[in-house]
Amino acid sequence: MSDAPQSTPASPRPAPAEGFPAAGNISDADREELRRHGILLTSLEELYNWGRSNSIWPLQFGLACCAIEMIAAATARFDIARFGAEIFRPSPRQADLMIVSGTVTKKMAPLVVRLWNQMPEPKYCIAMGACAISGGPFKQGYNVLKGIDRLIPVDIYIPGCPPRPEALLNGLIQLQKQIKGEKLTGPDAARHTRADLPSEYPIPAYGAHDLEPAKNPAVWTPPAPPSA
Amino acid sequence: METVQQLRDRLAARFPAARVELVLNPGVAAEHSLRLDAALGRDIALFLRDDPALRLDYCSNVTGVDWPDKEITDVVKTTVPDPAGGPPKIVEEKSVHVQPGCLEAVYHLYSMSLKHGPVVIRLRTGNRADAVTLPSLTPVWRSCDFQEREIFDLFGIVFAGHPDLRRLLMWDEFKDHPMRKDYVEPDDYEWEPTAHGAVLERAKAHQLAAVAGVVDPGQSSANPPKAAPGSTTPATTAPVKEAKP
Amino acid sequence: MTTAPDSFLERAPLELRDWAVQLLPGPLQWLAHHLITVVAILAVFGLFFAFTTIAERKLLARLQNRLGPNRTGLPKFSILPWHLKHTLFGLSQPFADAVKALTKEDIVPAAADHFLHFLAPVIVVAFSLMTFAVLPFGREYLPVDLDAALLYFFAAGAATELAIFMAGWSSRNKYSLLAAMRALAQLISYELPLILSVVPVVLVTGTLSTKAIVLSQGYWIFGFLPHWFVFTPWGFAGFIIFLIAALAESNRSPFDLPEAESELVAGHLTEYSGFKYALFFMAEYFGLTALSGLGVTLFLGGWQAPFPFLEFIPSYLWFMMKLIGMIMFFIWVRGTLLRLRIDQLTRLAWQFLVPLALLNVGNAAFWVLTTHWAGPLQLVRWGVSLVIVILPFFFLGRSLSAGYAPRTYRYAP
Amino acid sequence: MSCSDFNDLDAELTAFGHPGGSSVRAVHDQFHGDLLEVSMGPQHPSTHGVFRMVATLDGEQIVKLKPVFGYLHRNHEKIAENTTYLGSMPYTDRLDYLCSMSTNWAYALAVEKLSGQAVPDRAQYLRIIMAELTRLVNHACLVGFLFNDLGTSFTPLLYAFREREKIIDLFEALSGSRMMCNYQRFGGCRVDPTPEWLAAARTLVENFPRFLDEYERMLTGNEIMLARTQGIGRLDPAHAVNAGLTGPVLRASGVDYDLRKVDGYGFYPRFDFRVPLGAQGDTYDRYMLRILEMRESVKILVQAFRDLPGGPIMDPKAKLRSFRPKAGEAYGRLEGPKGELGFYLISDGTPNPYRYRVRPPSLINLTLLEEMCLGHTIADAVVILGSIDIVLGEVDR
Repeated sequence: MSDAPQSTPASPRPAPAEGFPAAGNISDADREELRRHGILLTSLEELYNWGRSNSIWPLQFGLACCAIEMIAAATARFDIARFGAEIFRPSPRQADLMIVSGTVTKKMAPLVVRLWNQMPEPKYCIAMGACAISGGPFKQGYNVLKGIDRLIPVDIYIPGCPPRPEALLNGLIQLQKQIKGEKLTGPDAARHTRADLPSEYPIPAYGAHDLEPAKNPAVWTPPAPPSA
Repeated sequence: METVQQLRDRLAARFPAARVELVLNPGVAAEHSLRLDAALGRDIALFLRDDPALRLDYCSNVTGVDWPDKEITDVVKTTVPDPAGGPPKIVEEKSVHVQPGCLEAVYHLYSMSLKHGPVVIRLRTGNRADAVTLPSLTPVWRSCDFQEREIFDLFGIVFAGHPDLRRLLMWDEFKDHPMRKDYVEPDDYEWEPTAHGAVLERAKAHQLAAVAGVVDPGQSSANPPKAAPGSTTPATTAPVKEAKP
Repeated sequence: MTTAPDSFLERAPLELRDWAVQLLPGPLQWLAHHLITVVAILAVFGLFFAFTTIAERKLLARLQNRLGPNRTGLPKFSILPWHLKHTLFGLSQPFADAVKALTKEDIVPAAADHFLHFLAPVIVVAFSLMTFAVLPFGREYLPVDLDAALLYFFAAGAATELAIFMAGWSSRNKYSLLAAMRALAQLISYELPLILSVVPVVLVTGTLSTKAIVLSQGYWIFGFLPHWFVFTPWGFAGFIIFLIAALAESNRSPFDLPEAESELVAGHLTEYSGFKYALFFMAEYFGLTALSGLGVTLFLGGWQAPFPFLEFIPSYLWFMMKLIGMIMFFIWVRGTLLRLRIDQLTRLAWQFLVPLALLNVGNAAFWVLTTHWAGPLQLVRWGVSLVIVILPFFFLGRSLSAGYAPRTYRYAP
Repeated sequence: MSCSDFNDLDAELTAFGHPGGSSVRAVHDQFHGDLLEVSMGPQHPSTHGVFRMVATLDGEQIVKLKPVFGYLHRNHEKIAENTTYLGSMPYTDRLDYLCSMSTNWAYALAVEKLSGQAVPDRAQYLRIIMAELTRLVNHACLVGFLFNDLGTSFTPLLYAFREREKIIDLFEALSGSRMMCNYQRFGGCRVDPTPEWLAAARTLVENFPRFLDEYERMLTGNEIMLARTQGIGRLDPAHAVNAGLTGPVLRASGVDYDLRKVDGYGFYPRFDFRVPLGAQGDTYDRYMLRILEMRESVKILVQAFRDLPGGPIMDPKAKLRSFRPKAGEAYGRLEGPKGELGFYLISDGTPNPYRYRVRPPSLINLTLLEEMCLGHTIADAVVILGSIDIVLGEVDR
């Protein structure tokens, strides 16, 4: 899981500028040091991120095999509830996280995008399993979307076929870390705070032979070949 | 239970107008089948279901098979006597003829009341292009309902008399019949970190294009570029954004 | 009636309020007095709501062999130096949820009736909070001492169901609409047994004032047995009917039909997001707390201690403990029972609860008429009263579950 | 009941549609109001995946219900026709992702029938052990999901998943994967279990009846459960047979048709077990049949552990590489947890099957969904769907 192609926030945190750093940019060690001297630091941003990262309610939305492992992650042995994320909301209006758990077929893809559009900001997406990442073993299928990230932005990728529930928990923890590191202002502000970025994505239509469009160029462009 | 051969004879006697062929299965399983005349297919199926000795009340499996046009090379050997009086020459004449393709629907029948089976029956279309109509056996066995719809969807056999013949698996606007052998699937293998050899092969054309600089490889999925998509909001469920935190 | 031990703990909150009030100039004092009361109720029950949610999640988890939320610590800027190592058993989870819900985007469907869609969560919270006004939380802790307190309570409580109907109707969502219809059917069916179950208490005490009802439960039989109404035949039956009807009124499992997750997605809440959803969530718990509080007041002796020697514990703590016990019961029910269907739900109300509650009113009347019986007659009184309750319960229950029984199965030869 | 009881009904079944029967009721008349069409799914908490039902409601009552499929159509058959016989084995895992061992076996059975491959004794026993363990997993989880549809807050499901985790652990220890076991081969099995594994499995099986007792004590006698399931979604045997329903759904209607007895595939004729039959064909019967079948499965497992012979687990003549069966065709089927799971294969002598077809029990068991739901409320529809037991990977393939 750790070597998953996790997309980290857009860029690493900028180094503290000259002078005293802003509250959000202080490391834990610095904070401990300051506390020892009687200085308590706080920021609204941290409270905001703390609340959001500890209260991630996923959309109750299973696609295929991985959905069973997603359920298993909610059961006694793994218990996703420990992270405050056991409230699987059936309505997208109340969900914060969409776990795309399984193969996205072309027939299903417009509906997945529609559900994503129906979710309120800030919202996050986990692509769980090989199929959601790239089509996985079913890549050669004529009705299989080759990765949900062609249509909506994905924050965390969890490889595996299907990933173990522990992997999903790790993905959730990674997502919590990502949320905790998000900025509200500045050039590397979080996606949902930027008015210039879309929160709704075009829903592909059922075409005569394929989806139209088959991919969303605003979200996904094919990277260069690995060893071109 | 009687053998397929006996059954064929009985059917031939019962339905003199129908052509019932015995299709031998050369494999180990030796599940021989009967190819029924499409025109009388439903009558024969009813007979099979209601005949007290057979009682094939359960149609388990219905599937389509695509047999595309096949080029067959006939080799005709003729012995030409040597005019010089030598040994006669053997001349091979090769001629290629196209065996016209067809679509087939295969039904596996069992009897739940007498607990025997299977009896395999097949129906064959005239060709693969326009004469693709077969009688639906759904009125005889309700279990054919979804399976015949699936065959219609994936193979393009039109079942006359089916009560609700729509596509089952693909969407309604879809034009092709993907399970046919000559189906060309859409080319959407742009970037493939995969071990599938065939997939890598198909992705190569796109990768060459990428190297040529058609796309900018510097963008990742988590950071969508600023270009906002056009007016593509859904018409009916478009939410009104009231506040953005 | 017992003499109230005027202990310091008992009086402390009042003294604090009075001290704060007398700091202000005279004309403002009555206003400050009431404002402080309101703010105190909001703060106490707001916190109570927060911890009820975490209690529910943890208790449900324990019922299912799980641990429940336990990782959410405090945010980094916490002043407690050991915040990094300790997670406080996840007790800060509701606050994280609150931060999240407050900052979540609010979506109103384009086709919705915007005004009603906005009004519904406001109404549901407002009315469920209003019901707190007449609950005696302790000996001296009754926000408003109304003569018709019970009438006021049910009038305010019924409005919350109306808000659910508004939410379902205004969302322009088919699931919400179905939920709204269910909510109305449920409201009409269960308001009646709920009120009828309370009538015996009114009959016996002769008052609608919650304060007086609590006081009338405040003496001990033989010096140690509490005289709570739940320990009388009519009281016990009334309490059970009240519990069932309260479950239905607060849309809790097994009567959570408007929000039937497996059928109607999220029911009337389907189109609500962000803070409005949180308001509904809050109102559900407020309604549950208020109904539990009423149950405690009417049947469980209110703020009275169960035994004389336990009276040193302040009355408001007793009230809270009983309240928590009731809420635990509701959570337990949610973790174990399955949901009724709408026709079974209404049938249970009309064919079982309403007749039983009506008979129970007669039972209470008998009890009042025979107050003067003593000695062996007292035993007769108890016997007759028990028969009036148990026989109809038995026969009505039989007719309700007629035709349903476990079956035996045969095997293939 | 023997099957003769409904044979005389056959004549009625000639016309398509709803031949008169107790399960179909006319529900709509002019006294009722406007109809409401609700599309349930593909994202709905109780459609068990991406299934979709378009229901037309009169109030809460269902007057029409059309299932819509294909949201998980992953082209299993097309992919299998483009790969080798063995290459399809991992894909069969993902057909019915709750019961990969059974699906593996069904495919291996069909290929063995196609190629005439023999299977050694030990492998036959191991296959039965795996298939019955899978049945336990499937039925226990199904009951949990069914109760979820009935409105419990996940509690029975989590108890079922507790047992599932134990069995899944065994599968993982044996095959290396929790869910996608890829265990069966043509002519045997892939891995031989160690004695420790067998001992652990035996302990689990011996303790399983205790779990079942606990489960039944929680669920079976519950009055709300009885009221919600008895008389709901009745299915009479004649309809069920004609619609090709199989598995517990069929047997709940009283039809004695269990492929383990009828076909006697594998070594099942050597085992002593009974086939429970329902009488009413309602949701309660379908639920109880699962419980009773689990008890019979435990009996089979105990016998299998007792009689497990030694020896090889693969036929020495079995070929895994360059496996080319003779031209021909075969239809192999077995009694999966959900019903008759069949594979129809046509070989043309090449390494790839010419035609590869899965006979999915989940899809065909849905044939009568509308008839079962008509006249009931929307709350019953989700329960009926839950009692049929579908897995979308198999419905849409």
